[in-house]
Amino acid sequence: MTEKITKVDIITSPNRLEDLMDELDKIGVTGMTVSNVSGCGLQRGHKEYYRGTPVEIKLLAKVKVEIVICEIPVDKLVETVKKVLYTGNIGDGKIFVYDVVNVIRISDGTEGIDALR
Amino acid sequence: MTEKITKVDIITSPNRLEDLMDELDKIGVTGMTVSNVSGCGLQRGHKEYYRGTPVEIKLLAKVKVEIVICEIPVDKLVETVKKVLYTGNIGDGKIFVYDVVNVIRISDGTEGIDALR
Amino acid sequence: MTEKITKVDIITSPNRLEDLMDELDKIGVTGMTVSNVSGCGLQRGHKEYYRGTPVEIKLLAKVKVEIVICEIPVDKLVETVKKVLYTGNIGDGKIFVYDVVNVIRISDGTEGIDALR
Amino acid sequence: MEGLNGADVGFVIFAASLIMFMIPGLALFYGGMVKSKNVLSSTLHSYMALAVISLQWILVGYSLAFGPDWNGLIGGLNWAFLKDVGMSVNPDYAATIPHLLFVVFQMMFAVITAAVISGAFAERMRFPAFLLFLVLWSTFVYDPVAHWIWGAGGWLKQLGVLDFAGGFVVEISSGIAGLVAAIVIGKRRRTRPDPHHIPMAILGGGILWFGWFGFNAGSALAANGIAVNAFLTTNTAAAAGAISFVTMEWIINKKPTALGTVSGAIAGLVSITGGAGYVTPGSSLIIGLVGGLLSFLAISRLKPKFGYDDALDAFGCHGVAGIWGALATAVFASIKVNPAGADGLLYGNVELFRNHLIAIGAIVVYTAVMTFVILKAISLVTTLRTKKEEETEGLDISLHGESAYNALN
Amino acid sequence: MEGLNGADVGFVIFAASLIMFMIPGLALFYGGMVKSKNVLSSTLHSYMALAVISLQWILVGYSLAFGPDWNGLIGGLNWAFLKDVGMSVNPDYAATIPHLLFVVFQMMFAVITAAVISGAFAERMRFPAFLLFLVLWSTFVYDPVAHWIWGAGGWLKQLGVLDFAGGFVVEISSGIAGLVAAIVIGKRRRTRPDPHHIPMAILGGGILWFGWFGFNAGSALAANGIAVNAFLTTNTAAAAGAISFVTMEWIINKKPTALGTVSGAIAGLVSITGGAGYVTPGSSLIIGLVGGLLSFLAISRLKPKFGYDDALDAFGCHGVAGIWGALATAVFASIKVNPAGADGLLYGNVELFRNHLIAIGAIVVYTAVMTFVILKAISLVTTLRTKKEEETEGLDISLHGESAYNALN
Amino acid sequence: MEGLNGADVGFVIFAASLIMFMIPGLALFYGGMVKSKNVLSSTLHSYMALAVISLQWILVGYSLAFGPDWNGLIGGLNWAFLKDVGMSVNPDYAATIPHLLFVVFQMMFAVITAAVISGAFAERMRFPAFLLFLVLWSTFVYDPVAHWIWGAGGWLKQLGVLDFAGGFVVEISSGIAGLVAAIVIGKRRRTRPDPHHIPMAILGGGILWFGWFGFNAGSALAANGIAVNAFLTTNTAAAAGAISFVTMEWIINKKPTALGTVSGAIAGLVSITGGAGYVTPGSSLIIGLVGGLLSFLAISRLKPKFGYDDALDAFGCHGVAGIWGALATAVFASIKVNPAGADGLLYGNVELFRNHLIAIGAIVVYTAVMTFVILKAISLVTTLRTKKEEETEGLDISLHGESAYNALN
Ligand SMILES: Nc1ncnc2c1ncn2[C@@H]1O[C@H](COP(=O)(O)OP(=O)(O)O)[C@@H](O)[C@H]1O
Ligand SMILES: Nc1ncnc2c1ncn2[C@@H]1O[C@H](COP(=O)(O)OP(=O)(O)O)[C@@H](O)[C@H]1O
Ligand SMILES: Nc1ncnc2c1ncn2[C@@H]1O[C@H](COP(=O)(O)OP(=O)(O)O)[C@@H](O)[C@H]1O
Repeated sequence: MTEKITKVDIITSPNRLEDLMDELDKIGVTGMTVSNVSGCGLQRGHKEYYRGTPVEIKLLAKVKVEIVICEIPVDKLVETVKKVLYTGNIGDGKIFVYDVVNVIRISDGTEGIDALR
Repeated sequence: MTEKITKVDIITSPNRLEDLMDELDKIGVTGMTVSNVSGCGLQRGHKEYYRGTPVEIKLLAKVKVEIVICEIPVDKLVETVKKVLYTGNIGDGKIFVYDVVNVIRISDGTEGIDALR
Repeated sequence: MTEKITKVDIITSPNRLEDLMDELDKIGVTGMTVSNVSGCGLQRGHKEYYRGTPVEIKLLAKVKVEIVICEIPVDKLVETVKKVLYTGNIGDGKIFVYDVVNVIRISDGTEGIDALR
Repeated sequence: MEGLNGADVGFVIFAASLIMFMIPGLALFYGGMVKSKNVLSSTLHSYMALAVISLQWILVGYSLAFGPDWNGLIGGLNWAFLKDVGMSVNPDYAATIPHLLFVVFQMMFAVITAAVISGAFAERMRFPAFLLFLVLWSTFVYDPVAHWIWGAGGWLKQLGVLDFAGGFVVEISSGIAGLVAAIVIGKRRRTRPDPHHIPMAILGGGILWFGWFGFNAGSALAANGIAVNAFLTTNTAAAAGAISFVTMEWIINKKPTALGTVSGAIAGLVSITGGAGYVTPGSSLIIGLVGGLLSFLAISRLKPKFGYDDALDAFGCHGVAGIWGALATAVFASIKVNPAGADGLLYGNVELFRNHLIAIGAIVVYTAVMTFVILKAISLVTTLRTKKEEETEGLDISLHGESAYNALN
Repeated sequence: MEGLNGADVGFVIFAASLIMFMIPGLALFYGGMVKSKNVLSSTLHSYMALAVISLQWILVGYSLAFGPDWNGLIGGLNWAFLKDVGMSVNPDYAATIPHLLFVVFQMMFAVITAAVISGAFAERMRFPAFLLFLVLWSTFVYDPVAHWIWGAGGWLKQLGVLDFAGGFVVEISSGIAGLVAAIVIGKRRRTRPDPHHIPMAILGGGILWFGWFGFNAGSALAANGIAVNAFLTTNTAAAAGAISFVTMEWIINKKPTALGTVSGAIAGLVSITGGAGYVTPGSSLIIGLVGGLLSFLAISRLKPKFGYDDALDAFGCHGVAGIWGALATAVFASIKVNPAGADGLLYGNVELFRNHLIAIGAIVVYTAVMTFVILKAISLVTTLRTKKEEETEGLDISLHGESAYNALN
Repeated sequence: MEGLNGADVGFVIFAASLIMFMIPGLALFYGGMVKSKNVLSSTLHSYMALAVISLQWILVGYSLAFGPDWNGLIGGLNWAFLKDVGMSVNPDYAATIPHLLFVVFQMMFAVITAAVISGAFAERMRFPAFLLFLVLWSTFVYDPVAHWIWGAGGWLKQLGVLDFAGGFVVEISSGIAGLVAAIVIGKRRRTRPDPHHIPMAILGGGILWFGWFGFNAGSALAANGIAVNAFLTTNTAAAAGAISFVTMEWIINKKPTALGTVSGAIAGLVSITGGAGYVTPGSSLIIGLVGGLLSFLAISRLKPKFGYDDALDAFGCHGVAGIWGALATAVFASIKVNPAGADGLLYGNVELFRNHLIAIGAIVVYTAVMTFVILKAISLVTTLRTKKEEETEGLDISLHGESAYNALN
C-alpha cells in the first residue's frame, strides 16, 4: 500500500459517456462509478421554452465519472480523457484529481493497489 | 499550479438550492456541480403515510453542491454559504472541505488555477 | 480541529443499503449521504433483453454511501462494512477512504470533530 | 320506459364516462407541469373535485342548477337529494334519456369545472381552504351560472344565449375564477416554470382531448347528427389550436415544443366548447386557430406583463379561449347546422352577439366578485395559503405527508 | 338477428372495452406501489392475466362458468372452444345481445379477477408458478364460483343471491385468494411499504374508476335505466369511499394523502359492485362510506396486527370491502330500483340477508381451501417463491432480465 | 334523418374516440422505448400526426381516398373541404350513419397510420422534414392506397380484396414506409436499444390494445354481430400474439419480458386487423400466435441480420405482422362469419389468396417507391436528418428546446 492512489473525476456531457467508456476500456481502466449530476461552468446554461416563455436553465445535465487508479499513470488517464472529449468548445468538461487514502475490495478483502487490480 | 485548490461540498435541502446559487453567483463562483442525494444527520428523517400507515423515512432528499475553488478564499465561501442557509434548525445542512490535487479544463487544456478562471 | 477527519465511500448494490444502514446505526454512525450511481468493476455488467434481443448492460445500478467520521476509527467502520456486505462474490462492493480538511455544521456553526457529534 | 331511447342512453353513459376520465387526465396535465414536490397536491385537487362535487351534486348542486326556476337566477331545492328525479324523461332537458342520466352527465361538468380552477393556485394553497373553496364555489358560482345558461327558466337561456357544452358555464367561469384566485392567494415564492414531467402532462392533455369528445359530442344528449357535428368540430378545433400555438412558438422562439402543441390543443378545445353543436367544421377550424393564438398570447405575453401568478394558466387557457369561443359562437353559429340554435353575426344576426356580450359580462363579473367573496370568507375561517416553509418544502410532504417518487428508486 | 338490440350491443361492447382497460389501470395501480425494481414483474401479472385468461375463457372457462348446469355446481364442457356459442341470443343470460358478446363481456371479469389477486403476492412470486396459479385458480375457483352465482342453474343463483357485477364472484373471491396466497407464499424480506411512483398508482386508480363504469353499468347488459342507476351508485360509492378513507387518515395521522384518497375510492367501488343495480344512490353513499372506512381499518390496523403480508392489499381492499358490499346489498336492495332484484333487510326482507351470509360463507371457504390446495399442488411442480437473492435484486432483473428505468436517464 | 340508426351512430362515435385515444397510446409506447433525451420528439411525432392529418383529411384527404372514383386509382377532389359531405347517409360506405361520421371514423385511421411510421426513424429525423413527410405521405400514399382498397370503385376493392380494418391500408403501408424511411434516413449513431421508461411503453401498449377495439369492432360501422366477432377475434389475437412472443423469448433467452409481452400483443393486433370481421375466433387464435412469432423473428433476427435501423420496429411489427395478416385473412376468411366477405383458402377458395398476393405486391411496391420518392423530394428542400450534435445532445433539447424531465427533480 505504498503506491499512490488517485481519484480522477471527469465531468462532461452525458452524451459523451459511451465514447469515453470505450476509450477508457482500451487503456485498461477496470472500474468506474458514474452518476448523473447537473452543473455549470463557463458554459452557463441554455434556454428552454415553456408554453411560449423562454426559461433560463442554469444547470445542465452532466455526468460524473469517478475513476480510482493506482497502476495506470494519472497523466495517461488524463491525456486519454482529453483526447476523447476534446472538441475545443466550452462544455467539453472538466477533470478533477484527488488523493485517495485507501481502497478496499469487500469480496476478497484486498486493499490498496491490489484492490484495484 | 502552486496555489492550493480546494473542494467544498455543501449538503442541504433541495429547496434551498436556488437561494444558494443566487448568492454564490454574487461572490464570483464560476462553476459548480449539483446532484441529488439522500442523507441523514442530526435530522433523522420524518414520517410519511401509506394507506393510513405511518412509514419512517430515514433518508431525506438533499442536494449536494460541489464547488472547486482556488482564488476565492475558502473562508469567504463558507461564510457565504452559512449566511444563506442558516436558520438555526437542524437540517440547515453541512459543509465538507477537501483538498484537490489538480483541475484540468478539457476545452483549452488549462490546468490548476487557470482551469478555474 | 486537530483530529483527523476521514471520508469513507462505500459503493455497493442498492439492495444491501438497508442492511448496511442498520449496522452502521449500531456502531454510532450519525450521519451519511447516499446517492444512486452506476458502476462497473470486476463485475462487468449483465444482460438484459429488449424485444428478444440481448443487450449488454455495462453499468450496474449501485448505491454510494458517504460517511464522514472523526471519532469512530476508520478501521472499525471498514470492518463493520466488510462484515455486512461480504458474501465473497464480486459485486460485494468497494470502500474508498479519503482525507477531509474540515467539516462545518451550518445550524450551529460548529466545525471539525464537533460538527460530527 | 316511455320516450326512452336505448341508443341515446348508451351514448350519454359513454359520454359521461369519458368526462369522468378527464379528471385523471387533468390531474396528469397539471401534475406534470408542477414541481415534483407538489405533484400529489395538484393531483389531489382534481380527484377531490371528483369525490366532493360528485356528492355535492346529488345533495344540492343539481337542484340548484337545474331545479325549478326561481326568477331566472337559480334552481329551487325541490330536487335536493335527487328527490323526484328518476328514470322517467325530463323533456325540459333531454327528451330521450332518463332524467337521472342527465343528472349524471351534468355532474361530470360540475366536477371538471371545479378541478380546472385549481391550476391557477397550484403549489401554494392549503388543503382545508381548497376543500372549502371547492364546495362553496361550486354551490355559489357554478350552480347559479349553470342555471342561468342551461336551467329551464334561466335568464340567459331565456335571452337566447347558446352554450352547447359549457363555453360559458365551464370555461369562462373556471378561467375567471382562476384569475381571481391566483391574485387573491398571491404569487408563489418562485414563479419560474419548472415542469417536472412533461410526458405526464402530455398524456394528460391527450386524455383531455379524448374526454372532450364526451363533453362536446355528448352534449347533443343523443346519438344523432348534432353529436357527429360536435365531434368533428371538436377535433378540428383541437388540431387547429395545436397548430397555431406551436406555429407561434416556432416563429417567435424558433422552437416548436411538445407542451406547447398540447396546450394549443386544449385552447382549441376550450374555444369550440360553446359552439361545437352550432357551427360548421370549417368555422371550427378558424375558431381553433384563433383560440390557440390568443391563448399563446395570454400565457406568454399577458401574464408576464400583468404579473399575476396563474400557475398553470387556468385563465390563460380556459378564460381567454373561453371568452373567444363565446364570441365566436355568436359569430359562426348557423341554424343550418343546428335548427335548435341560431344564426350568428356571419349570417346576419346581430342579436346573438349582443346577447353573448351580455352573458360574458354577467358571468365574468358575477364569477369574479363571488370568487373574491368566497376566498375572503374562507380566509376568515382558515388560512388560504401555505406557510413559506411548507411551500418551500413542497406541499406533498408538508401537507400530505407523502412523496410522489422514491428518491433512491 | 332476432331479438338483438343494436343499442344494447353497442353498449355492452363499450362496457367490455372499458373493463379490458382496467388491466392497464391495475398494472399501473399495482406497479406504482411496488419498489422500482419490481414494477415490471407486477405489471406483467396483470397483462398475463389478460393474455392467458382471454384464451382460457374461450377454451374452457366460459363453458365451466356458464355452460349447461351440472348439479348447480359447475357448467358442463358443452360450450368449450365456444362450440354452439354464436350470434343468436341466449335468453338465460342476456335477452338482447349476441351470446358471443355475453362471452366477451364475462371474459373481462374473469381476467380482472385473476389479476387483482396478484397484488397480494407482489414482489416475491416466481413467474412460472404465477402462470400456473393463474390458469388453475381461474379454472377451479373463478369458473365454479361464477357458475354458482351467475350460471343458469347455479346453486347460489337458485337460492336467490344477488350479485349485480361481481361483488361475490370478483371481489370476495379475489380478496380471499389474495389473503391465502400471501400467507402461503410468506412475507417479503422487507415489508415496509416503499411505493416507487405514486402518480403512476393514482393514474391506475383513476383508470380503474373509469373502467368500473363498464363493470357496473355494463352489468345491466342493456342501455337502460338499471345501467343508469348502476352508473350513479358506482360513482357515488367511489366518491364516498375516497372521502371516508381520507377523512380517517386526516383524523388519525393528520395527513390526508393522495394514495389514500384513491385507495378509498377503490374500496368504495368494490363495495358497490355487488349492489350497483339493486340499491338507490342514497344507499350507495352509505355503502361507499362504510366501504372506505372498513378498508382503511383492514389495511392500517388488521394487517399489522395479524402480520400477513398482503403486499398491495388485495384482501384489505377487495376482500373486506367485497364482504361488506355483499352484506350491504342484502340490507339496501330494493325491488323499486330493480324489479329483477329483491328487497333487503331495510325493506323488511330477512331472507336475502340469510342467503348472502350463506353465499359469503360458501365462497370464502371454497376459495380459501381451493387456493391453498392449488398453491400446494403447484409447489410440488415448481417453487412458488423467488430465491432470497432474486427478491433482493428485484424481480424485474432476476426473473425478466429487464429493468423498468434506465438509471443514467 | 332517413336511414340513420342511433345505435350505430353512437357506436361509431365511440369507436372513433377510441382510435383517437390510440395517439396518446402510441406516443407513450414509442416515447417509453426511446432515450430520455428524445421522448418529447417521439411524442410529438404522434401528436403532430393527429393535429396535421385531422386537418389534411377534411381539406383533401378524405376526398382523395373516398371521393368519386377516378380509374380505380384515386378519389376526385369533389369532396375536398367536405363539400357535399353531410348528415345524410352515403350508402356506398355506411348505410346507417351520417356520411360525416364515416369521414370522422376514417380520419382516425389516416392519423394513426402516419403516426405509426414515425417509430422507424425515431431519434434522428428533423422536425420540418417530418412535417413535410407527414403531409406528403398521407396525401400521396395513404389516400390512394385507402382508395384502392376501400374507396367505391377502387381497383383492389373491385378485385375482391378483403381488408376489414386496415391490414393493408394501415399496417402494411405504414410498415413498409417505415422500413424505407429507416434506410433512406440512415442509422442512428448508437443503435443499441436503450428504452428509458418501460412502464410508459407498456401503458402505451395497453392503450393501443384498448383502442384497437374501436379500430376493429368499429370497422363493422354498426353495433351488430360482425362488430362482436371483430371484438373477440381482436382480443384473442392480441392475447395469442403476446403469448407466442413471450414464449419465444423464454425459450431462447430464458427471460420472459414485459415489453416483449406487450410487443407480441401489438403484433397479434396488427395481424388480425385485416381479418377481424371475416375470420372465426378460433382462426384468430392461430393468426395471433403466428403474428407474434413472426414479429419476434423479424425484430430479433431479421433486423440485426440486414442491419437497417428500424428504431422502434414499425416494420418488424406492422409490416411483417401486417403482411402475415393479409395472407391469413385470405386463408381463414369465411362467409359464415361475414356474408359480405368471402371464403378463404381453407374453405377452398384460391382466388382470394391470389388477390391478396396481388394487393400485397401492389401496396408494398407502391408504398416503397413513393416513400422513397417523397423522402428524396423533401431532401431537396430541407435536410432530413439531424446533425450529429443534435442527435448526440438529444432531439428534445436541440430541436424543441424542451427537456422531458427536470434533472434535479
Ligand atoms: N469550479 C467548479 N467546481 C465544481 N464543478 C465544476 C467547476 N467548474 C466546472 N465544474 C463542473 O464541470 C462541468 C463541466 O464544465 P465546463 O463548462 O465544460 O467547464 P468549463 O466551465 O471549465 O469550461 C460543469 O458543468 C460543472 O459540473
Ligand atoms: N457524518 C456525515 N457523513 C456524511 N454525510 C453527512 C454526515 N453528517 C451529515 N451528512 C449529510 O449532511 C446532510 C445535512 O445534515 P444535517 O442534518 O443538516 O446536519 P447535522 O446532522 O449535522 O445537523 C445530511 O442529510 C447528510 O446528507
Ligand atoms: N477503480 C474504480 N474506480 C471507481 N469506482 C470503482 C472502481 N472499482 C470499482 N468501483 C465501483 O465500485 C463498485 C463495486 O465494484 P465491485 O464490482 O463490487 O468491486 P470489484 O470490481 O473491485 O470487485 C463498482 O460498481 C464501481 O461503482
